[in-house]
Amino acid sequence: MEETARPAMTEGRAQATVYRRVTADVLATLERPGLGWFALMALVLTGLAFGALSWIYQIKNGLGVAGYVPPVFWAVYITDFVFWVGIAHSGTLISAILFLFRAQFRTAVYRISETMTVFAVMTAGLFPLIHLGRVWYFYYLIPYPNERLLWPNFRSPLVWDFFAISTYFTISSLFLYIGLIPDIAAARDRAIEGTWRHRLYSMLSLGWQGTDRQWRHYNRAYLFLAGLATPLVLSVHSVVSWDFAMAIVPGWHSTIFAPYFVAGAIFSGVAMVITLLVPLRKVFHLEDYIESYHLDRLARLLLLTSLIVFYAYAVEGFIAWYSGSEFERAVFWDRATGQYAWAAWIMYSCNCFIPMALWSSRVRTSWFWMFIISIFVNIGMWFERFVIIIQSLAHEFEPYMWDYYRPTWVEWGITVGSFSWFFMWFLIFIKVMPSMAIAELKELLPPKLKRQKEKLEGRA
Amino acid sequence: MPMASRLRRPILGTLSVLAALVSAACAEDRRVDILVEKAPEQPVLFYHTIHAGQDQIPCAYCHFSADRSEEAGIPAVGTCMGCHRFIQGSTPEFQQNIQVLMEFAADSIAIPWVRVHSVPTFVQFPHKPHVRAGVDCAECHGDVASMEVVERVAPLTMGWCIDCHRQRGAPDDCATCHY
Amino acid sequence: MERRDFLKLAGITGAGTLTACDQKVGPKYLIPYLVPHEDVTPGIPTWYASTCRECPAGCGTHVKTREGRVIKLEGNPESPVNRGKLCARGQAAHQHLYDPDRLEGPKRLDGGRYVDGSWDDSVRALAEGIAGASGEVVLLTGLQTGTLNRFYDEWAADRGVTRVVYEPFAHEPILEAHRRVFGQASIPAYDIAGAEFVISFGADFLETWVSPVRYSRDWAAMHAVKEPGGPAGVFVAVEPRLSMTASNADEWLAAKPGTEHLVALAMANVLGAGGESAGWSPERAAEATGVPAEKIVEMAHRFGGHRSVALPGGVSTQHAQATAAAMAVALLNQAGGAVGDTVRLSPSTSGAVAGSYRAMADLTARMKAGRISAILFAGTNPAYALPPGLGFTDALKQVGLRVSFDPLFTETASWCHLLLPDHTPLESWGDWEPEAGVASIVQPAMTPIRDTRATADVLLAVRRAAAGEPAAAPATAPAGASLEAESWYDYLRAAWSDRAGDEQAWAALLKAGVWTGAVTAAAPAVATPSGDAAGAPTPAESAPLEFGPAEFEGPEGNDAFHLLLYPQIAMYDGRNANQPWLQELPDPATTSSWHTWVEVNGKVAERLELEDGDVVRLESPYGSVEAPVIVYPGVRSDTVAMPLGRGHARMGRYAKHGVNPVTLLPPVSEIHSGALAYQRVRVSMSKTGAWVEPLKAQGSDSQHGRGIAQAVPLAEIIAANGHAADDHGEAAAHHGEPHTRERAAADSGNTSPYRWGMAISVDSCIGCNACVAACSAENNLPFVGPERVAKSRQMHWIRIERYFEDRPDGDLETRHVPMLCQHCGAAPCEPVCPVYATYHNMDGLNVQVYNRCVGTRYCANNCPYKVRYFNWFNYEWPEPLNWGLNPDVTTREVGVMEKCSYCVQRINAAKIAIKDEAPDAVIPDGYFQTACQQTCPTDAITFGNLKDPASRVARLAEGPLAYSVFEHLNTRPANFYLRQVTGRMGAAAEVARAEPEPVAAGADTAAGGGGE
Amino acid sequence: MSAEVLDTGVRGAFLTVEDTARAVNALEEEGFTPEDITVFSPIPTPHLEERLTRRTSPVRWFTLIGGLLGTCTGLALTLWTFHAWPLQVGGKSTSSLPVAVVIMFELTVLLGGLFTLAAVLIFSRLPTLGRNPGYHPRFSDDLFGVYVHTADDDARSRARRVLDGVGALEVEHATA
Repeated sequence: MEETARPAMTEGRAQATVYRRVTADVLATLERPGLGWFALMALVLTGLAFGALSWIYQIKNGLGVAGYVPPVFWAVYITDFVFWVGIAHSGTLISAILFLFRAQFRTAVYRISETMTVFAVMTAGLFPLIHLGRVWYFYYLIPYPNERLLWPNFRSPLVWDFFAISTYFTISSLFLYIGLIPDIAAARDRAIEGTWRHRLYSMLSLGWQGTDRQWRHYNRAYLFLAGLATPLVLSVHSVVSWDFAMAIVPGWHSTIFAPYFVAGAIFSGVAMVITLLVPLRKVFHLEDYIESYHLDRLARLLLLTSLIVFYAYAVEGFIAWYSGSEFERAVFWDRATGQYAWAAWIMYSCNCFIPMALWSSRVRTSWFWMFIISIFVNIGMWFERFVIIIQSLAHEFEPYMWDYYRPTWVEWGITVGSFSWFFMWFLIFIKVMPSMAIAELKELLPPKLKRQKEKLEGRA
Repeated sequence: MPMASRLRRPILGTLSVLAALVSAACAEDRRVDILVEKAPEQPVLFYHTIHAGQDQIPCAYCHFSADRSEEAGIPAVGTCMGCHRFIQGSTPEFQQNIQVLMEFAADSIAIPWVRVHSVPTFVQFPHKPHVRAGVDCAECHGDVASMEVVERVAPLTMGWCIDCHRQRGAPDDCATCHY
Repeated sequence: MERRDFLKLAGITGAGTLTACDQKVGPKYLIPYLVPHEDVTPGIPTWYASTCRECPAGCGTHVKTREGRVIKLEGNPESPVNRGKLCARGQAAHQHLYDPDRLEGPKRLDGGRYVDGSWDDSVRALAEGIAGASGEVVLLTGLQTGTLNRFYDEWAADRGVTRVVYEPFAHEPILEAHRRVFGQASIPAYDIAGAEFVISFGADFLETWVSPVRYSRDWAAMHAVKEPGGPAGVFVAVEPRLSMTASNADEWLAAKPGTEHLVALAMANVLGAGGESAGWSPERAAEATGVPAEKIVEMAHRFGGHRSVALPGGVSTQHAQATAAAMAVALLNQAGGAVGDTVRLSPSTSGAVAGSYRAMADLTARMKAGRISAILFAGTNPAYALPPGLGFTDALKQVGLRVSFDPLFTETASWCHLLLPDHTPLESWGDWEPEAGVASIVQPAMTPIRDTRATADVLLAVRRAAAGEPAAAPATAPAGASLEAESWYDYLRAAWSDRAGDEQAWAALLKAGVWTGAVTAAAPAVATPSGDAAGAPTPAESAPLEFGPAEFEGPEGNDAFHLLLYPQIAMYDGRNANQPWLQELPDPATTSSWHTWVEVNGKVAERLELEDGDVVRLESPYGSVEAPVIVYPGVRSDTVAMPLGRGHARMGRYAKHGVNPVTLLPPVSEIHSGALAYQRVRVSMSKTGAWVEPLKAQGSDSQHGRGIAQAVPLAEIIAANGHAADDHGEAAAHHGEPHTRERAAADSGNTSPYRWGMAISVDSCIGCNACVAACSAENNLPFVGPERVAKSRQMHWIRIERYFEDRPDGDLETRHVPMLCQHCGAAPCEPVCPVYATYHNMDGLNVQVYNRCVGTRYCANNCPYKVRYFNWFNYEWPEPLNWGLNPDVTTREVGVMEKCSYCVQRINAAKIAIKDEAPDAVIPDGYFQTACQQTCPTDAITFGNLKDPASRVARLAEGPLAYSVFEHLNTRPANFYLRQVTGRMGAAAEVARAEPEPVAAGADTAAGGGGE
Repeated sequence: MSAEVLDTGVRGAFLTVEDTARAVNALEEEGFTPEDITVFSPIPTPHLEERLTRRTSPVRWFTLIGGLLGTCTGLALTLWTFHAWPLQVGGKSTSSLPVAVVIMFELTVLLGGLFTLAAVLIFSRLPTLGRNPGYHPRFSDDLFGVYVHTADDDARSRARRVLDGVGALEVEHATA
């Protein structure tokens, strides 16, 4: 017994060392924020204040302070909404779908993407309210027994949206939270008793101790939530796409929209993950955890979805031509050559042409170029929604009503505010919660740590 | 258990905000009750108990247009004076009230009666079809004849209207009242 | 934590709701009448018959009041002028009454500031001013007919005051021409309805010319395809710009500015008129006018071959050749045999007593010379209307006492010492004689809302004060209309004693609103087509009249353009400029509103690199203006056009928009008639570099072949009807909508006897926008102002889409499509609403429930017709404009969608009313009308029950002309459109050959030869 | 559970899962039942957990029931509201089934997820207010723990011996 125990002890000590390092490295991100963080926070809060004031101004005066020009009855707010819902998608894709597929590279990046998901849904969820003409009656959309004996209209894609978004928010928050519990417990155990952090972690960890019983139910629940979240991810953006596809507006009324939007959502979501990951890795010195191997995998996902989106654009154009519908044709011709051609070509360039650079493995593993490309994709995907929504509406059935829409400062203010809102939560999160999954990183050590462990064992 | 109390606070907070929200929604349903006093003080102490109760004056004598118009009609001061030129009141209190009426009439000032029954401006409520359908005044206005001070007894909410409409086979089409 | 934030937000907005709905529960107090009013039952409208005074046409009106406030005007069906119809200006007339910028009461200038005065003091001041005047005293009025006209004359004579009349569009050249040709200075009665061929030389008779509502109705009768599928009248317009009137023409001949009449002369020549026309062969005229000679010949033959009428007026009688132009047209009418038939010379119409620009020039000269010591302005605004070069306002400074009776603080009023505001017409007593033998009563529909006084009463009081009598009236009023009358009402009443003597007759008259009698004046003089016949010629009048192209002065060359100024349908001469509904009314031609624009031809715009909204500077030798461009294909490339009536310096908050292009004009009159020549200068046009958001409602001028405004050649209809002669009904059904009735049944509830629907004739719609104004008044449509119109946020539930079709022959074909909610059976807007704020009811209406709407605007996105309008703001109704709101229609708050309701308040009122007859009575066809249908001068809109096979709308919907817009979307609209009928020119010729009409024998053969 | 809160026993700390598993084996050989043994781990250790409980976690039934409940709620809610006040929109049937599918799906996922959460909390005894005496903060960091809860002194010393025997880094008595 003594003999067999010895190598195990050596191996064990190496493992414990690496485990301690994982805990320490991840929890190091929670250290007192530096000047940069405060500067960013100040910036973000300023943006948020601007957004909030813009919204208050809008509520006070009416939606007319935005740039709406009939027939463009939906504009930047819905663009922002779809953009943020799209961003929200890759998080659950990475955390749930890749979990089910046991894709190992997910471990290091899934917490960040999941966080992004939740905050992006929180941001997206604001826009249906912001864009309402009478936001103070938003509760008319909620099915609750009321004195008027009235119910919402379940035929409306907006009610589907209401259900889809609130379900998605609930489930993805649950998923994030459940994943966080063991890590919060780890943070709790490292926190100094009596501090607010300790109190917070004690509360949020729910008294987690990592017992066999807890882990057993936990693992099951995690699996089922992943199982539930997977069709949900695909459905949510399908439902969002039906906001458009169920309408008869040429340029919206298209069967391809659901898969096309899902692909687009993952495309934009992955891009946003990269956008967030690159600076985070740098700032928190997480090079040992997030390697170019991770980047390469994300880049491949990006390339794949870019190709799907590219294909969808092509098919849309083809069907418009092939259908023979003069209205469809007119919209797509106008899209490429009309008054919104500038936006359409930004979209084509950023979503179809620039990502073609990802065929090169050197680009795929370059942190700098991936960051740049991800920014372009973010811009491109925002413009995709802008073009789909605004250009299609501006060039609808009635030539009498054709018009040109320009956003106003209120819309820009609220858009800036939405980014600020998102980043505010993100900045708070990375300083309060472990932004990588501690337990899972220990379970599946990233390559560098595995090498370190092996080295330690060898020396012993 | 410190942790229990720590947990209880946010939960209670959330619940109370939720309750506030629900009550706000319900309040919206009952905005008449909130915004219009139920039994306001009137410029002249007018007793329906005496006019409609004791004297049995039919409602339509004063509310003259209920059977042919949207509005039930509020009697002109001249209508009051038709009788009160001769009726001075049997008690000092009545005499005093009638004196107030006389002053309005003498100064040619219309009496600013305070509204008791009010529907929102986005509701088109015509009296005529209701009267024609045989809806008794008291069904909506209560037994005014026995009210010292007129008071709103019906909730005047949409569900209340709809219930009656459905019972009587009256239309429940939105455009019946909302346009 | 995020949820809590969400809730916090909800809390804030919840609180917002409570404060916001404060105004939504209605008034807090119930104020009864002091004494029961005999006319008024609360909740039931009271109607008064009166007369519209928004232009000189004198249409009879029915004024609807509720609880003592005017809320709507409708045409008086008894009036022979308008037969129940009104134009947009008539529909907006109560915004004149409720103008928030009206003077509150009498004011006088004191040390450079206006101070409130009392009426007694004001009358005394006026009386003293007149009595103490050393020089001439002038009473300057606008065009006036009837009793008030007589009163002014009598009063002026009595007081030794000179009366001068000034009306900007007084048709002086037409009067002068008819004086010369026929010896009678009058505007003849043109029988457009009875004609088969109408040719207009510049007369915008569907817009502002003489009596547009009547002519629109007549035009529709003339132009309609006669049942069963027979001939249709033909209308040709000759003018340099495609006005709304010309846009309804079967052919528009864009003659060079100032040459339209040469076409008429050449036509007369072809018809063998001789005389002045002798020198004008079609070829010579073609060279001068740009209209091809063969066209002229064709038109001449057509004119001679049919019962025809030629109309002079508008832009063609406002240039240096104005009188010649009117004469040329008169000669054409004479040559074509129209005089005495379709052109009836009547002794006087309202235009006949108008003054002229020349009188104003004389007056100005007298003022400058200091000969005038007091001037009184009543119903005219020369300081705005006259070219500044005349120096009228400078001359005014020489006048010691200046008095304005205008209810508004107009430009002219701003020069006055005393402001003695009159009532607006809806508060006034009076009458109006639209034409000989017709008199229409003006009666007050509500008590004056301001401290105003009838001008006639003021003048009577002045007379009494001057006579040393007390300002109060004498105890016994003498009989008969005399200046001894106690009041203007008594004077009026006495003046009517011969026609409505006793009280009963008077009451009947007030109820009918209009009196018709025999034309008492002398019959017209014998027509002598060779010119000066009667009347004492003055030196100017006897001046030789030469026919030729009108002269224009000003720059020449490539960048110089003829300036064409025209009275715009909503603004007319500018008197309506402070009525926001009219300001916001889209111009029928350009769909612009709220500003003064410059219409530029597309080719010119391309050459000068101009686009909509580019601000250009127009310079004439007399002044310059800056205004934004609207590219308009309906203006010649050697011409730019601008509307008149906007750009007021005073008058009120809404009137200030735009510029007044009169500043570009020379202060000269057309020599023969004394009229101001509005078409007199060429201007240079240069870009300023500035750009403003174009205030143009229409996005694309072309319908891109989308079948919104469909057309069918007349020949096809005639052919189809030929076949249908044996079995008319079946064939008609075959050509039309086959399933109309099944559709109607499917699109409404089984238990409902109704499926409301409309038949809208693209062929009849002239684009006048009267329906838009009527809808605004009926349904409380807010006006949004220019900044919001620039963002296409106007709230008109019905709009006129004006599409240009490219015809193979290069002509511009215009189609007008009234577009409003289609009340679809399968409405795309309904299922997308998350809260059922819009749905389909039992009667087939697409209902919009404002108070349920949360404002997702999804419905508007999904509406292919784009007829849903969103309240981007809480729109303002500055006091007292809100007094005119219809209490039967909810005013919508910010954030809700609204749209045409098919006047559901009228449907519901009818449902309630019909039950008085029998508990299960069904509303019969024509029991009520929608507001747009009611006012449409050409009856282009028919509303009714599609489930009733006998209803007019059902028959039209099943007829051969019916179609639905965007039928392939399967929205199953309740609106059926009736196709535009094209090709009248060719078809009419064929019909003429087939069944010759009783016309001059010589012309008959010519028509056959001239046919296409 | 109060037993857990107030209990007392012996805790051993281990470096690896393998050591921990050996300790569990040895303890069972010594006669301790899985109910007496609690394993603490910084990472999920599926085979150890199964070894200690054999039964599959009942969480799945909650997920299923929640999901089905959601499906039914979705169907009932849509159809009932269509029926409660039938309003015709877009010329469609007043009780259209296809739209119910979306709501049914969303509610399936929503209630399924919420029931899963409830299940994991209930079965894991979370949130728990007390601390297991066998817990040590390093069990969330780098070490594994085995805790034998027994109030019996003899059993405690036997457990202590067994834990020492399989190479525990440290063995100590732990009390709440």
